[in-house]
Amino acid sequence: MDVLYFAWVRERIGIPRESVDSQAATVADLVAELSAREERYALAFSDISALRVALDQELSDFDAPLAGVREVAFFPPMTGG
Amino acid sequence: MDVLYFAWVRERIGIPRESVDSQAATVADLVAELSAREERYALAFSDISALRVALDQELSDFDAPLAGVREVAFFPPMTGG
Amino acid sequence: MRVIVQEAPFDFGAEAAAFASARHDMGAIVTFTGIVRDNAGGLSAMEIEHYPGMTAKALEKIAAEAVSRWSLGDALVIHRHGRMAPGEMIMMVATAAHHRADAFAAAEYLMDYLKSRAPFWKKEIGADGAEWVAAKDDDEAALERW
Amino acid sequence: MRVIVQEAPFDFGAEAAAFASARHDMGAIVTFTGIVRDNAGGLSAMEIEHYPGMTAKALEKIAAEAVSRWSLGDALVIHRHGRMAPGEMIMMVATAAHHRADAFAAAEYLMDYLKSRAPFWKKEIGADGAEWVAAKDDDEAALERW
Repeated sequence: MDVLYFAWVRERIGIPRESVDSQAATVADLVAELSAREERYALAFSDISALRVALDQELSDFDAPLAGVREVAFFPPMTGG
Repeated sequence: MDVLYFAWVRERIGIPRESVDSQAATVADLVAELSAREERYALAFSDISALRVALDQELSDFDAPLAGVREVAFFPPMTGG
Repeated sequence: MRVIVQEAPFDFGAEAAAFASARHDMGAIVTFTGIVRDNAGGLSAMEIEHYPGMTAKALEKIAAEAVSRWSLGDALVIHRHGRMAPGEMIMMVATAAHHRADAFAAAEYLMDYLKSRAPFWKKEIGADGAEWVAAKDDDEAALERW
Repeated sequence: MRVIVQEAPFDFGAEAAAFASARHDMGAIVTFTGIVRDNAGGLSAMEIEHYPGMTAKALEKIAAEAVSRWSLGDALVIHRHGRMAPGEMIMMVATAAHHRADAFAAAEYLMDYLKSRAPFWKKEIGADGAEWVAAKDDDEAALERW
């Protein structure tokens, strides 16, 4: 699946998007997998309450299942308007 | 003093303004004086709850004293905006 | 703060743009515009009478109160009188503030007071004659929230 | 209903005027405009990142919800991304309704949701470096009133 990062999440991880091969059942499982990879991921995901997630471009939450999902995006709370 | 009429009050009384020589102590007294004059005044002032009054161009009420007042205006509730 | 009472049409786009561009320290601009409605096509014109000696004074008082209650950076009120066709703009208000909540609240306050405390009277001219617009109980009630 | 996401500046006056003139059966038009604030002169630019695949979709969903909740005659959302100087307009919304209460409520609803549910992230570029704007608890709390 494609994993996208925005704003300071993108800056901490260092890339805007990547293709991830994962069997994670939920968003939280995917976060755990990524955090285990490298320090920069662990740092970006250290406080999940400061993050938001979208699945296939719809806001979702960290308990949500990933079955069938093609695009996961992580970002801080939005500041539009 | 000058007495001004607006909107349907003006239409019922038939003139937009007139000079009135009155010793009325309050607005209500002035209304009673005018109503006693002619049917068209009595008709215009028949339901005072449907009217508003301004004294020297400030909204006021029917109990207000007229001492020193130079301009009295009667009109229906405003419909601006 | 600017209050304008006039018979002539005004250019809403130009006024709104000039208002929004006047201050760089205010992040939130709200405008309201009132338009003569052409409901069911029965209205041929709207005529607005006003009280020339009192109108500008009343509007200035309302605008000054809004500016002080919400620490607005700026406020604008334009209100027309005379005869207007359906689709013409009757009036506009604009407010500028640091935060959107203030700009919105002040614009709503201005509108509520303009409706019921500024000396304008609307008359609708239709094919079947003319009728003064009655003040709405809702509009009087709206003042109670401030 | 129209939703526009673009990098280029937009002409607020022209958009507001065109929106207000488009429908003759709607008497009440409200606009909101957000401007890059130049507070204390310390800001040299604002940079807005967005999520291209999601942005227009999210805005359309928010606007459609506003239109249906308040029976709006029309709604417009324009939101920019990219780099903007102080004084430049970031975004605008406009609502058209029969009655002012609906036009105001819908515009405030649009703004509350744009603030916290549309995928934009603001970064302030100053003389001393750049900083992501933090979401405000107030903005999240504002959603609870709808």
